[in-house]
This record gives sequence, structure tokens and C-alpha cells, in this order.
Amino acid sequence: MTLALSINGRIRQVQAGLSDTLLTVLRDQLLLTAAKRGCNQGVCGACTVLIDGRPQRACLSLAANCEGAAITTLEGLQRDASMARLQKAFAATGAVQCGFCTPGVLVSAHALLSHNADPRTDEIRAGLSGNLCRCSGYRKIVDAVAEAAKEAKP
Amino acid sequence: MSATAKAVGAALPRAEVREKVEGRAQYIADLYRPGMLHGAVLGSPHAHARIKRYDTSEALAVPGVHAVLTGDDFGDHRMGAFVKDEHAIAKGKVRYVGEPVAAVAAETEAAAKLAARLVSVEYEELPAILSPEAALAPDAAIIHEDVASYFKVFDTGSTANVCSRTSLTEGDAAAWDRCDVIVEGRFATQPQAHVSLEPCGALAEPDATGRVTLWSANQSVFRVQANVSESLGLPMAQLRCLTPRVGAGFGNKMEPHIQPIAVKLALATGRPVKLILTREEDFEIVRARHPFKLRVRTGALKDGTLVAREVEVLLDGGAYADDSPGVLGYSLFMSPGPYRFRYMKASGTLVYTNKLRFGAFRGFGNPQVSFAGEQQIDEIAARLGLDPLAVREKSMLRPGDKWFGGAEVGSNGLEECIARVKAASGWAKRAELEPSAPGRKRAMAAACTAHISGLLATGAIVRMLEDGSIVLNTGAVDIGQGSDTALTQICAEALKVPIERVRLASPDTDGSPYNWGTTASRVTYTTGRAVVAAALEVEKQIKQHASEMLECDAADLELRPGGRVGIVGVPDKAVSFFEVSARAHWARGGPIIGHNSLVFEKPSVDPKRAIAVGLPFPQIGAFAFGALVVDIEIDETTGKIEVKRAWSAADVGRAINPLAVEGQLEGAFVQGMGLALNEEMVWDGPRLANPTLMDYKVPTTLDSPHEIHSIIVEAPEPDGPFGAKGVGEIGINVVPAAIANAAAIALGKRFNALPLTPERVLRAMLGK
Amino acid sequence: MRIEGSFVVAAPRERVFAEITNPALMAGCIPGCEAIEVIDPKTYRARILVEVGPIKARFNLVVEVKEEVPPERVVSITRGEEGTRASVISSNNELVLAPAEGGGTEVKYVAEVSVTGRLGKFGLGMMKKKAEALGAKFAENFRGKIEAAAAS
Amino acid sequence: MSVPGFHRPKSVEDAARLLAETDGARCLSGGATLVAMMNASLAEPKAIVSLAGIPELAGIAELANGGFRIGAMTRHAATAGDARLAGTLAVLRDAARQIANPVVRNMGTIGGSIGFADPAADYPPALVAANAEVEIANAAGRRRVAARDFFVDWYTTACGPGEFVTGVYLPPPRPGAGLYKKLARVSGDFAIASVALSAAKDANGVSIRIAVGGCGPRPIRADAADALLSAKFGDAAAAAAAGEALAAAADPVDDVRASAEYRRLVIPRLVAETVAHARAALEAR
Repeated sequence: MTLALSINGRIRQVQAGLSDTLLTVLRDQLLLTAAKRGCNQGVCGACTVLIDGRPQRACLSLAANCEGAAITTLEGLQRDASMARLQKAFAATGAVQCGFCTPGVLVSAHALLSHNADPRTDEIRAGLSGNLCRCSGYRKIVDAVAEAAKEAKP
Repeated sequence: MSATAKAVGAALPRAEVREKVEGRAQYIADLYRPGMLHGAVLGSPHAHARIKRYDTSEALAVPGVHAVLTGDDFGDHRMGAFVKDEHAIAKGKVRYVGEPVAAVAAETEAAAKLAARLVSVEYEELPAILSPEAALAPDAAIIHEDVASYFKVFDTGSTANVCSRTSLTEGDAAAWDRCDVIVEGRFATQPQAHVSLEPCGALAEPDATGRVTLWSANQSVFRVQANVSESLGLPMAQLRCLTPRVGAGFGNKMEPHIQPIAVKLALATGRPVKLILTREEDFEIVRARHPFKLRVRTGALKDGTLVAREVEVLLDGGAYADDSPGVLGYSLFMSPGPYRFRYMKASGTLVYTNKLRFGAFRGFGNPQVSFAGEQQIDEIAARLGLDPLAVREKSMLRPGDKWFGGAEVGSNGLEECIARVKAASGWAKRAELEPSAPGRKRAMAAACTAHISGLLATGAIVRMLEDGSIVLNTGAVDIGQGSDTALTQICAEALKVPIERVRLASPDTDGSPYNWGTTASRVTYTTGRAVVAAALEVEKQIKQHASEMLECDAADLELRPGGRVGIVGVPDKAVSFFEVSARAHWARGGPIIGHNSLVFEKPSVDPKRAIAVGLPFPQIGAFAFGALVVDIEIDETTGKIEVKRAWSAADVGRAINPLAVEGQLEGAFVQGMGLALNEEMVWDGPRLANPTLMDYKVPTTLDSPHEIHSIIVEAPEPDGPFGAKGVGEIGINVVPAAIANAAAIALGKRFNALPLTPERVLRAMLGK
Repeated sequence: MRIEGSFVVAAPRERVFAEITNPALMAGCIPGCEAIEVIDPKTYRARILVEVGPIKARFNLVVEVKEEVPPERVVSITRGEEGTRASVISSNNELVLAPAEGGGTEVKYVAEVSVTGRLGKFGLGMMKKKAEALGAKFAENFRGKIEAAAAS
Repeated sequence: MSVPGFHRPKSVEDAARLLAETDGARCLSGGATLVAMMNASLAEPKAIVSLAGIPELAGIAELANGGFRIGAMTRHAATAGDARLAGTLAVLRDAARQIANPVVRNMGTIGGSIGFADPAADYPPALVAANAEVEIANAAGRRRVAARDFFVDWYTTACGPGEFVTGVYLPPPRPGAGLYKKLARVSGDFAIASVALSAAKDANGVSIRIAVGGCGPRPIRADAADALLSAKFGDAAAAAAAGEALAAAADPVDDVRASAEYRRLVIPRLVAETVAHARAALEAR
């Protein structure tokens, strides 16, 4: 059944059945593979995307339920200044190891900074508590978000 | 990076970080091929049963199904790192719940999964063996009836349900008589799941001649090639194994998972087949950290000098040997810890059970034996009223000492590691630590460790292209630990070129030199040495050309930063790598290629010093050292432990990339904290009861301390690349032991079993 | 997954034994039992609907009586699957009837249940909790039927 | 042109009718629970009735009597962030804040969460402590059930077939304190055990409501516990007795999070700690 979804600012036609999730449609049909499938149960956070500006789990969002919503994936944030600062800081502080969690963490961090421009360390840790990372021990990820926030200050 | 900046020692971003932060990095699940089919497997419902017959008719009737394979479609070929005891799919018998019994390839994933469920299998159930003790019972059912006939790479002593046994003894047992204090205890650790964030998967594509190209989540393209060819009875040359980006491994992708089945499905259908495990299948089918049962005795003089230790371990190996014999042997090899003992005896038995195979997991047995050994040193210190770190400093291995069994220790920075963590943590004033709130108990404790970096074979090829830039090819898979970047830095440093002038070729069994694998903290040291040696060959060829171009003796030449070679002391007499390479390509000598192959050759044991029985690896070494201090708090209401701060120092010989070294120490600490405090795979009878991330929980940002201070100590390893040793595992080894030591100080109670859940701690506090 | 429980019925053991091996009566007591069919004196086929929250699972089961020692013991094995073999269930069951004071009978039941497939992976925790509730419901229905019949 | 079987009715009545008439239809609110079960093939609905298109189900509205109506589609993040839920109602905000993690709190809804009724979830005990009522709709109309009666058994509520939660009614906040103490293995996990407490303080003393989560088929409460705490709030012995009463009323199970025995052991200790924190909060006012 064809469905029109607004993804990264463009209307994309996708095929979706009742149980197809946004994650499956993004990855298998639109080949937007930044959002990753780590658990398909909404726990790991590797599939985090923005839906109407709020970070949500693509694996727990039915494609059929996303009609009319504005969906933004990491691929759609390449020209976003705040995301550019995050990417630069993640690279510089060693916050990326295997990189499988990175897209989800970046989307959550981007959303965090969009409503709290200068978060304390504990606020960053709370904001990212829904994104699992098994490689880094989180410390450099949290430092990178703080670094990106500092960079944004005029 | 400017031409003059150093490569080795620079905290450079990862070579591949751009694609990772832009979401363009491609992992196995992100690969799509034209005409690709999807695979799925059916797991065994029984822990131990004979397979009587299959009925695939219902499965074949599912629309879109191209192939349904069962054990009958696979030859009687077996694979296994130490004992060749494993088919590519269950054949004749199932040995753990979830073991793949049938596999399907179909147009869609849904059709494949439905068809896999519809394969009906008739079983004859056998008694399930669910513990090592049950496996050793005289009348126990035998899991591998023909274990005696399996090919084994060392003298395993396999018999009945015993997969292997190992023992290592050094010194004179009479040392026990000289001990003023002896502590003894039984300890138990729990199965831990790797939870690499990327589930295992593979994509196999046959060509017209039946040769298969196989991408998969792996830690060694050469182990994939060996395991797939052995288990399918294919010549290795018929397989080309490649690697996409890998979403972490920690050991669970070192040996095979779904690759052999994916290749067989591709051959059966003549189509590319992609098979990605669900998170739940990854928990149930692949492998996990060995639960250990230990009996340990440690004796010391009244001044705290360590004298003797005996360690006896019993390992649940699960249904197949996999890396277990290695884990058994290595845990015994590391069981003294980094200390001098006059008498040391370590022995152990590995048994088969009807659970999923237990295998390699960061630390490879060291965390398990350290959980016992490092607590006993604290117990001795407490009994003698001595500072636990002082007791360790008194008996620690010193430069020039040999390891247990006689292995040579190149460099040893343990003393500095202990000094640095003591200073950074305010160890001397640890008694003054105040709880952060009423109703809490606070304590600081420590533990020390060592780990190896050198074993087995590797190689490197360094090619200079026409324009003088460099392509490095090592066959080492970067599973996220940063080896691509570190090896590139080593090569750039060796040839004094900016790092951007060196490109690393992705591992490919067709073109890369052999590399045993990304495991045992070995790649920086073992492969790094091959890179330095290969670069040296390139340097020789460059200087040969330059001596002819500049009409001088090659010995008078030096490499200069930025890709130039010139006469020592004559700044303007130089030529660029570009000019040298052009000459080599078009006029003299031919293209410049440097190659080196090596295997780690230092013996693990000196027969004159120690008696070894069933040691699974004759040549390992290159020791790194570490010291850890933790500051914890215990909530007296619930028994819940919170780690507030940690200081983890490691002697890594030379930090090729300090950012990556810190990342390994911090990541290992938090993964070790999960092992210490709450991670546990729980069985409900024969079934894994928590094979989902809803029920198996790993630490989040809010469970991990922000203050994890990683401290780099550098005691250069004589033959290490620029002095470097390994760092991948050392940061996890003593996290459970240090936390248990801190809990013992806070509560005056010793914890002999992991994990230290609120329940276990509260019971101990209340004496329940 | 081990499910066990016991309850007392105000009726003599012989009576309870007769009823417990009477499929028609059992059909009415087992919660969610939609149909029971006798294949032979030792084998029954049953269809049971289990609802746990939003999960609906319709099991097609075959119950094989392995051992019958009137009036005290029945050992049986249940095999079955659910939907297109979405879950496979097997369980070894034992019912023991012991005389209770006052002429009643204590019914003790133990089932070692193994569930694989979708319910085994995800629903194990929920299934275990629901199973205990099912056991209690069975006891209530069974006691009601026996004591009602005894009273009339 | 939506997906066949996917309905997005505009009114509660349309939704109720659809649910009643469509075979194998299931209600979709935030999706945090239902879609997770669909991904695990635990739920395979033939039709889905999304409540996202029904305006009255969204948002938190202040009522004439000073209480509040939380629409079933209100996301945890909104409940966690609504400062009007103060005094005794703060127990609900404190609970919403500790559900899962920030991203899931953007998705999960109060209607979906309490409809699924996992007794280890954070809302059930909090709603009982807040003395809330749950509004249920069906094709015939709506009814209200007290929270303490809404949660019946494991994953079983007062909702019958074809019925769904449309909202939660909260009494007017009374000056005092409300807090939710959650013991879990790691952040974001379901509770091993939790204590929800609301303490109203006025001229003639203190009135306490307390409920325990994660330790039985539904939130555990005991009139004796409320009475004991209200009578001698702040008295350690009373708090201990209340804790014992709640532990006795509990019916915990062994699961992968903890043993039943540990839950019984920790309930009185958690209750005592929660009462102490509540007393400190009251005194601070």
C-alpha cells in the first residue's frame, strides 16, 4: 500500500503494511541507513530519529502512523549548524569508536541542545540516558556534547 | 596535520570518523545487493536431543521461498578453534536451545522467518546437562559422543563431557609451610553477554563459478574464511571474505556465527543471501563470557610478602569448544596476577553442557580469576592491618622478572601505574571519604592486573603508489577499537609522512596478508611490529633509489618529514618520494613494495621452571600492566552500589593514539562495571530467560560515573612498534575485583559471587 | 518454567481422581479451554486460548497420560504449538492427590513447562506470572464443579 | 490513502465503534508498548485504531474543581514537565520523570502505559497514591473507575473488550508533598520495587496515601498503612509498621530483576526512606 511520508524535507513514496515500522521503511526502501537496528524493542537508541522535531524510536513508530509527520534522520541534518558542531566535537574528543550508536546519539544530542543550549554534565547524561553505547564508557560522548555547546556560544 | 607533526603519540581523530558522524558508515545490515534474498534460521526447542527426521514440505510451500536447508544438506565437516567439534548447522543432534536446526532463503525476511518456523523436526529428547557438575556426574549423558575422534590443535585430554583440562605449576609446594597467613575461598562468576550494539550478520554472494564473496560482522576475515571452509568442506580459495564497518565485537565476532549458513544458502540458491540475527537470536545463538567456579588459596608472610597461591577452576564451556580451551588456559596463565610467588599452581577443567557455547569476551578469563585473586590480596592486607596497595607493591613483578611459567616480560611499568593511581585518587586519605548523603556507606579500594599483547601470526604490506603516497594493507579488522587509525599512524611515523598520505586497505582474504584476528589486545603490538618492519623495507628501497639519484651512499641518507629523503647534514640535497616512485615505476627497480610476516615466537613456558599440561598456546607474551582504584557508595536502604569515581592506569608501552587508549580504558571500565553490578544471563531450565534488552540490562549514561580518569603509563616494549603494547582488555580485568574490595571495606563483608546486585549486597549487610 | 500449586477439595480422593481424568469436566475447568477431544483413553487433544495483556495465543495441544495410579497420581506430557508454530510448548505434568483432614483431598500439581518461539523469547516473564494465575483459576473452577456436584 | 486496517478516527465514539466492530483491532496510542510487541510478533493486530487524531485525548486540562484531566494521549514528557501537578500531585510528575528514558518519554502515553498495566510500570502506584480515577470509553459511553480498582491483575485492567482509556482524572492538588522512589537495576529499567506517596498537610494534620509498585499483580496498598502514617507521620515506628503492612499485602514474584524474597525485604526499608524524605519535604515548606 503506497504511503507518502515527509522525510528530510521531501515527500517520499513508500510501501507499507500495517506492521511495517518507520525504521524498516527508512532502511530497506529509502536506503537511509544512518538509523540502525540494535534491538527493535526501543531500548538501545541506535534508531533514534526526529519526528516533528522530537527524538523518537524509529523502530517503535509504525510507518502508517507517520503520515503527516515531519521525519528527520541524521542524513537530513548534514547542513545543520548545531549538528556540524556536534560532529566536529565527536571527532575531536574520541567520542566515536565502532560508530554503530553514533547516529542515534547525535540525533538525541542535537535535540537536547535545541532546547537546552548550555546543559550541565548531569543534564547531558540524563538527556542521553536513552542511547546505549558499549564501547566508549560515555565519558567522551558527554564531553563532546559539552564541547559543541561551548562552541555555539557567541 | 602539518608535515612535521608527529603521527605516533598524536591524539588524532579516527581515520573513518567523518563517515561515522555523517551516518554514512556501512555495517553488514546496511549492505544491499541486486537480486538479494533474505535468510532466517529455526532454533532448536530442545537443549539435548537426537534429530530423527525433517519435514520441509510446509516450509517449501511458503510463497517466495528459494531454499530450505537442514543438517542433511550439510556434509559431515567440523570446525573449531581448538577442537573441531562443530558443524555449520545442527546435524544428527541438537546441543542447546536456539541452536540453528534449519535455514531458509526467501524473497522477503518475513517469508524466510515464517518458512523457517514451518520446518518440522522430529526429535528424540535426551537428558539436558545444564551445569558443569551435572556434566561430570558418572552417569551423565554424553554431549559429544565422538569427542575422542575430533581433530584437536593441542593435547586437550578430552574425555566424556570434559572438553579440555590444563595445569601449570612453578616452584616448590613446601612454600606453604612458610606462610604466616593463608586465605582460602570459593568464588563464582556469572555468564555475561557482549551486547555489541550491532547484532551478528552476514551477506554471501556466489559468482558463476561457485566462488563466494562473504561480507560479515567479524573480528578476523581469516578466521571467517577458515571456519566457513572447514565447516562446509570448501577449499579456502573458493571463499573471499571481506568486512564492512563492524559495530563492536568484544569477542563475540572472533569465531563464526551465521557465516557458514549464509554461504550455504547462497550456494544453494545461486543468489546473494543476507542473514541478520535479531537481538534475541544474537543473545541465544552466538556466544557469551564463561561463568567460572573457582577455589583459590593465597598465602603470605606477616609483612605482607606474597608466598604461594593455588587456583582451581571449573568452566562451563557450553555446547561447543569454540575458544573455551584458550580461555581456560589463559585464565590459569594469568591467575597469579602481576606478582612474584615462590609457589604457584593453577589447574582447571572445561566441560561441555547443553547451553550456548561460551567463548572469547574481553579479558578472556582474566576478569574471572582476578575477581578471586585480587580479593584475596585485600583479605590478607586486612588481616595483617596493611595498606592493600603496599602489599601489592611489596610483591609486584619488577622489571627483569619473568611471568608465571617463565615467559619473558619485556617492559614493566606496574610500579608507576600504582603510584599514579594512588596520587590521582588521594589514596592516602581514603579513610576520610565522606558519604554524599545519610544512609550511605562509602569506600575506596584497588586492584592490579596484567595482560598480554603478543600472540600468533600477522603480516603487513606497504606499497608506495606512483605519486609517492602509501597504501598499507594488514588484514586486521577494526571493530571500533581504532586499529585502522593506530596502524596508519605507525606507518606514517615509520616513513615520516603526514598521516593523510597513508591509506589503509580494508581487510580482504584475496589481497591482505594473513592476520589471526582482532582479539587478545594484540593488533597494535603484533600487527604494528609487521607494519614497522614492512615500512623499513620500503625505506631501504627508497634509499637505494635516492643513493643512485643523489649519487651518494645509501647509509648517508635520512628520511625527512613530509615524504622526502636527503643526505644527512646537507639540507638541500634531497628528493621527494614522488620522484623516487616515478623512477621506480618508469625507469629502475620496479614499484616499491615492503612486506613483513611474523608470528609471536617467545615461549609461554620455560620447561626448566614450570610444568605445563594441556597448555593451549605455546607462544604468548608482551605484557601490559594496569592498576585501578574505585570510589563507591552503597545505599544502605537497598544495598545498591554506585560507582562515583575511578582511576584506571595502564602501562601501554607507548600510546600510539592517546584518545583511543583512553577510550579503551573508559569503555572497558563501564563494561566491567556491568559485569560487576548487574549484568547476568539467566537460565530458566534449559532456556535463556532474558534474551532481550528489556530483560538483560547494560549500564547507561546515568549508571556510569563521569569521573573515569584514564592514566597512560609508557614503559616502552623493546620490540613493540615504537614501544607500544596492547590496551584493549586490560581496563576490564579487575573492575569487579576492585568494586568487591571496596564493598568489603564499606560493609566488612566479602563477596564471593557476581554480580553484586542490590539483593546480594543487602542480604550480606543484614546477614540474611 | 516451573509451575506448581496445591488446593484442597471437599470430596474424597476416589471422586476427585475420577473427575480429574474426565476430559469433559476438565474442559470446563481449564481457563481458556475451547475444545477437548478424546483420541484414546490415554490421549486427548485440546485447544486453549491464553490471553496475557494484548497477547492472544491459541494453543493446539496433545495431552498424553503417561502414568495413572488411582486414586493418587497422574503423570502426563503436553505437546503443542500455537498459530503457524509461532510458539512451541511442551510440559511434563504431575498431579498428586493426597487425603486432607476432614475427608477432603489435597490436589498438588507440578508442571515443568518449556515454551520456545515468540512467547518463549519475549513473553516468558509474563507467561510465568499468567500461568500462576491460570493455576489458581483452574483450582477455583475445579473445586466449584466437584463441590457443587457433591452437594446436589 | 492510508494503509488498509489503519484507522485514525476523529472522535472517541468513532474509535470505540471501530474497536467494537473490527475483528482483531487494537488501540494504538504512543506505540512504545504495542509496537514493541508487534516487532516481537507477540501482538499481530488485523486492524489498528490510532487515537492520535482525537483532540480531546491530548493535553492536561485544569478542571473547575481545581483538579486535572490528563488526556490518554498525553506523553510522559508532558506529564513530567507540568508544574501545575504540584503538592500531593507531584507524585505523578516524579513518577513520569523516571519512566524509561527521555526519548521513550517523548513517545509513551499515560493511556497506553496504564492500559498495558505492567505492575512494575511507574504510573500504577503513582495514580493510586494520587487518588486518581481512570476514564474508560466504549461504544455505549464512558465510565470512571478509581485507580485502585482499575488495575486488576498482571496486564489486566477494568477495561473490557472493545474498551480503552480516554483519560485520568486527578483530585485538586492539596498542599503537601508527593514523591515516587524507584529501585531499578539500571536507569530506564522497570522497577524492582517502587514506593509512591502523597502527603497532604493542613491545619488539622497530615493525610497520607501510599502504594507500592513492582511487588504484585497490581499496585499494593493497605488502609492500615495509610492510617498509621497519617496518624503519626514522622514517627519511625509508625513508618516501620506501615512498611510491614505493605510487605504483608504484597505478592511479589521471582523474575530476572530480583527475587520475591528480596522485594519483601526491601519494601519496608523503601517505605521508611520515602516517608523520611516526604517529612523533610513537608518541613521544608
